[in-house]
Amino acid sequence: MVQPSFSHPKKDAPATTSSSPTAALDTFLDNQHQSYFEELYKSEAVCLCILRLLPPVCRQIILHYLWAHGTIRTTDVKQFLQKDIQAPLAEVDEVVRPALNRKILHPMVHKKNKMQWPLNDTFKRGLRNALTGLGTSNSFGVPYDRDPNDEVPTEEELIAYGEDTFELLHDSGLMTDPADPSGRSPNLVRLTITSKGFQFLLEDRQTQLWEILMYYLTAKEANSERSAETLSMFFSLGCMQLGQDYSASQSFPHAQNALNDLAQYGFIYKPSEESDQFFPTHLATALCSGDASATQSQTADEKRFLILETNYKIYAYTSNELEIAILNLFVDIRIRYPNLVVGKLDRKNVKAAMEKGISAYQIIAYLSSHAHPQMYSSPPPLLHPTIVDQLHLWDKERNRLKTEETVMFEFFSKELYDDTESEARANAALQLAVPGQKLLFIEPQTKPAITEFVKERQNLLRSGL
Amino acid sequence: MPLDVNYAPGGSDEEEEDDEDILNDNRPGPSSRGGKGGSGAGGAAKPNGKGKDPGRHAWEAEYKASWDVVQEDESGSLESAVESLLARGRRKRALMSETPVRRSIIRHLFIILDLSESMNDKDYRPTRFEVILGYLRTYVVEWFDQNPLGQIGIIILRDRLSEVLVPMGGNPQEILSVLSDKRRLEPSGEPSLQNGLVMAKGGMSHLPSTSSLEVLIVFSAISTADPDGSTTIHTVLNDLVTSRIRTNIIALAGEIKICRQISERTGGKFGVALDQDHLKDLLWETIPPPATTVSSSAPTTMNVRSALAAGGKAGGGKAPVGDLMVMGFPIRLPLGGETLCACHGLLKKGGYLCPRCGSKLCDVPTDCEVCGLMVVSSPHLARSFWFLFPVANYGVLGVEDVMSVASSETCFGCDVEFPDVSTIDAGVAQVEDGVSPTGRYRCAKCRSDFCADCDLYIHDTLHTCPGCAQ
Amino acid sequence: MSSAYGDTYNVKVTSGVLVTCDSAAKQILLHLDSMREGPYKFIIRDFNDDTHVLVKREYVEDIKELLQNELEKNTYIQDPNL
Amino acid sequence: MTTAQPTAAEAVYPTTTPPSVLLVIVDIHPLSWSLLASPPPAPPFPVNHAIDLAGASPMTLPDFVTILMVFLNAHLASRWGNEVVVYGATAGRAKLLYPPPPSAVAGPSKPRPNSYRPFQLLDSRIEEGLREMISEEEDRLQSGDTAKLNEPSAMVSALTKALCFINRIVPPSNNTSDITNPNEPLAPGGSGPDRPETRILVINATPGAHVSASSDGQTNGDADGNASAQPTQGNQQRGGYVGLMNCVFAAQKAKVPIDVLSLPPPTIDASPPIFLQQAAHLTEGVYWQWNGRGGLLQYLHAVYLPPASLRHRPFAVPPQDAVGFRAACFCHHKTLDIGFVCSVCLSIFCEPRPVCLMCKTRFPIKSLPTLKTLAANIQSIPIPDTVPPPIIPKGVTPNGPNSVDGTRKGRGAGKTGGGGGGGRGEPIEID
Repeated sequence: MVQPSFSHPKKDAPATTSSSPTAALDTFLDNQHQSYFEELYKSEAVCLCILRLLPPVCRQIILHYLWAHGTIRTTDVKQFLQKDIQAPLAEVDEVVRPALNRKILHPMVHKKNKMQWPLNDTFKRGLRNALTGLGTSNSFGVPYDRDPNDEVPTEEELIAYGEDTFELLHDSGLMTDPADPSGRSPNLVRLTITSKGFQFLLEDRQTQLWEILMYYLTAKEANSERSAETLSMFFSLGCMQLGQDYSASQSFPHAQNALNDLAQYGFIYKPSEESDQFFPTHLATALCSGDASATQSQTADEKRFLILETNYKIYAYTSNELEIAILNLFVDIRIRYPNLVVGKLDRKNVKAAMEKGISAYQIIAYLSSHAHPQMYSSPPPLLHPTIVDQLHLWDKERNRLKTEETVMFEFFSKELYDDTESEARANAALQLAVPGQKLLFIEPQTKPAITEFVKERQNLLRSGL
Repeated sequence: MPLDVNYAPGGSDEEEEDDEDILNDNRPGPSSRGGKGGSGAGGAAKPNGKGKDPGRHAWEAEYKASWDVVQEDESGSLESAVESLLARGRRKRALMSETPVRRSIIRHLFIILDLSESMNDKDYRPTRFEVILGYLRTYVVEWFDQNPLGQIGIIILRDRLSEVLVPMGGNPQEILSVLSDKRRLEPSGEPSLQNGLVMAKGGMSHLPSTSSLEVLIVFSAISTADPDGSTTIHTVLNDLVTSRIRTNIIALAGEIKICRQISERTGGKFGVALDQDHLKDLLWETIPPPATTVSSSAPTTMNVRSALAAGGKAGGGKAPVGDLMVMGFPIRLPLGGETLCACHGLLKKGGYLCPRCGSKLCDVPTDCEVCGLMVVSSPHLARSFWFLFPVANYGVLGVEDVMSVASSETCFGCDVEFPDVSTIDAGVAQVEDGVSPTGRYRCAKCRSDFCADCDLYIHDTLHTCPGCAQ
Repeated sequence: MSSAYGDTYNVKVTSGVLVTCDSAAKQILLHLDSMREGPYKFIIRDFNDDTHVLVKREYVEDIKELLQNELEKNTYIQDPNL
Repeated sequence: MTTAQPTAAEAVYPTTTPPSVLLVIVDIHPLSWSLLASPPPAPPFPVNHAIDLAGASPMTLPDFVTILMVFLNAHLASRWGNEVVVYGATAGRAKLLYPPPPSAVAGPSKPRPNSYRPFQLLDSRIEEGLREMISEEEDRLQSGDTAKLNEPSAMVSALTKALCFINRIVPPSNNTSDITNPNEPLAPGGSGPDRPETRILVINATPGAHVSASSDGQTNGDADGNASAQPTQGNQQRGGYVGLMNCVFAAQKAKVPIDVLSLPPPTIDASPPIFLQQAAHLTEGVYWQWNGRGGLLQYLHAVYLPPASLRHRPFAVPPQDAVGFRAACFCHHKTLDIGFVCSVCLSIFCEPRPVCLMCKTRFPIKSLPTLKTLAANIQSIPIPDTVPPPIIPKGVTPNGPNSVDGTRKGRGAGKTGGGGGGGRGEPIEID
């Protein structure tokens, strides 16, 4: 049996996190009910950002029907998508599904023998106002009327400020040094990252931002109805301009403390704690941009510093503490120069990292996303297959055994065995059947039902004798 | 007038008037400044150290070391080197004549492909055969793009025989399909140049000599195995000259005297490809219709293709005579209903309506099946208008020109901001080699300024000056 | 093999933990089990299916531990200061 | 083109589209807009009651610009990286309106809390730019320099500027990359997927004229000596038919679709601008003529909003019209079906002439009479109707065989027809 090569994982390999950077937001919004959206859609900025986050086909349909007075009829959508009239409703429904999830369209309704989706009025009004600028909710940020001679931070300064505070958050929040609980003097070598932290670090910058925001939203505002207010504040920040200052009190009358919290995360910069003036940083303004590079302050090639050789040696041209700490997890770092770290991928360290819950896929994803341009010059695949396979083998090595609770039934009569086996298979109670020795292994929770069945069969067979 | 040109590069008499300059980019073969009797004034005084293609092998360059070809300016950037390469392109165009050279558009070309053993040589990655095939495929597409009314046929030479692979035809798809199945094109044996030429001449005999007949030979062997007997290669050459078939030869191996003689006597070009880029340049040089001047040695002949429009036989006469042909511009039917087409009798959607008899044709350009009118879609003709109305080259503005007359500070084409004139230090300010330090190029007619990119784009692709066109 | 009840329709029921593993690991388990005696044996029932074995519930963690150590023993460790 | 039927239940639609740059060329020729402002009454349209109800709605430039602004805002709103470039084309002149030239007089105004900043910048700048252009028109009128005024709007100049702009922001990927080493490794971070896709939308308001080709082409048949001095109608020519064709080929090379919205409804302009129609057809753009009955915003969103990557698959595109591949003759700028072509330089003439205007070739004398007789009996055939007429529901009597949306009146202009070109005749009765 040819051992499938690990480098191209089988279909059921755990899909890496869904590719869209706003995964956290989508999961949060998917289970919100109608009234929450009504509240959200009062602000035009939210309508604009939600429209942008829709897939292109669905977005085009919404824009297409935005200015039409009538409701969206399924026959029209079929014609627009060049589907023939008899195409099953499911196909069309599936295309419009994202809009239904966001309550932009009300569920399908049957009127005058036509199936149609009425458009949500608040969303319709919000989007129309956003496009024409006739809204009244000041959702695009009220500019702060400062006297002209105040010095204004330039965009670079804002970006730098946003980066430093976000970086700080990285180091403090996610990494703990067991020997130094106070975190004052983290010893580099012992700095370990929690497994959740490693997963978090792997994602691109935008996904991280949304995860932090969603974590903040669910933690702080779980119960109060102001969570809609805070969420629309996030979207308004997304629509603001870098380098333009806004007045906090007028833009977000109800979400003041949430705004101050964001200051610590580096989303906005306030000259002084209680001043009403604030500047959104590049982290905020590129929130719903959809392309990761906008929020990436490190240029792409700064992130590409890893060279992996076929003899498991790793050369990392970096001096970034965080990256070295990550490497420290699964690489046996041997030599450290001012801008270069040399180490080896060896079984002990990789197994240790795997104990912490870091999977082979994550390590491979990390190595390939940080590969040095030099690695691209060799013919693909990027990482050498032997190393990728070895990583998978080490991962497989850890769970050689699969253990499950069971109840063993040992039979002596073929006939009874067969009946019980078919019965157990019928209601999916059967874990394993060994016909040779007439053994059946049954899920423990179905034991009473099966024993009951066996007893009844026994009486039957015995009476029939 | 056979030119006895000895092989020594740079020694050919034709370039005496240039100052003796070893560095002259003297690849054997057509000098970059246009073909025979060609256009353009004598070479302007060539500043030595002219930028050479960086792609050339070191041993190619003459004894002058190549490291001083690409200099870094004081700021360490290669910017100026790239700029000088651009300027070379611009100067090359400046030397091309501005007057619309009359080119004959209806061209018939036979490609004679040498499929001898030598085609399997490995000096071009992976083999010469693969490289040539690849280039020919794009060549055919590009050729039809520039000569929509032309026709191409393919002859192959192998095992001392020549065989017509594709008869002369106007459909590029047919030619491409033949060029792509390698099984039929296995190189083997020796080539026979004479047989190939005889077959090409035969293939073109039915065409009245009023159209521009051409042959392109891709030759890779260094010998030719010709049949003995009364007709020798020289008699075939004389026939070619009388029937005015212009022969371009591109040799992959080395210069063969007979090849150079054939090409020069029939008014074609002969070139030996030194590396793949040079091979591609030579091929692409034969794409534009051959430039013909009124008094050129091989007068162009006019073609009357459609029987109906057959005017009088092309009189000799000093001035080349063209002919006025009746052409119809069809109407392209909407894709709504399906109707019978006149050329195949099939039920088809769309199609073209002949403007005179209203019968439906499948594709254009063809002769209408019913009334014989030559039906051509106007964009086909329009494709070759650009060299009827060439855009004049733009004048280069020096610092003082910009200072004196009020000029706009954004480019008229792409509205990009020009560099501020005051910041340009005097050192670079002089206009040399066609590069304007102020980055401004002015059109003589509409006096609007353009940046370097727009200047190149307008002259290479757009062929229309935004200022002059309203 | 007749059952205690005397007729062939009797059924013997035992509960435990079904361990699924590749054949090599199973052999290691059998070897480990044979080295222990009496109450410390953890295999309840072995049947001639070479990827499953039934073991006592309380020994499951120990089995995993034992297997890992056994694997560690015969793994080539490159000498560290290479 | 067969409509691609997505077979699999979940048709695989693109999940992301590259950022798209929309270049808009607005025709603000004062004469054309005065025609549009007072359109003739719309003919009855019995087939579709809803359309019949909507009478002809006058469309002035300010109304149209507001509609255009909302449409451009929708384009900007649909994706983060989308951009808009606006050119104004008036008689004899074309100018870039947005993005503003660096020396724009009014700096960007204070951000308004209720409008998305990019929208506000775009809209205010378009308004400003149009006012500037209109005021320049006015003082050109006062100063009496009306030489260029009755020329058609400088569509070709605007197109060339747009193509130069595209050439700057999206340098052509050298698709003539060496074919022999196709597998050069894609550089990391090669911006393949997010290379912006561009398209040009031409909004034409000039009725009837085959745009910018049939102006008062003064014919100067002076075959002066060797064409050193460019014949005057040469530059005219370069601006007209030849210029437009050169732009079309450049757009084809850069894979930029040219969409055309022809505003003058059939009631004003029976014959569509043929060369814009050809341009749209050759560059796989969309050509569509407004039926003059309002609903422009909805039409713009429906027809022109989807970017090129979403057209044909999955979104429907208005059916292709019957495109007349006519040419304009070099001597009178008349569009003609059958012409006489010089075999040397392929220049087109409407009647046989002894010497070619462009390349001075003398044609054989004997062939002239035969060509002249031939030219005499050329009848240009009418263009058939575009879409087979909709099945007329029972009970509604169509008035006349050719009452399809907006009647197409006018006999096909015969060969002697003056300017204004071949109109649309009755559809061919293919029974």
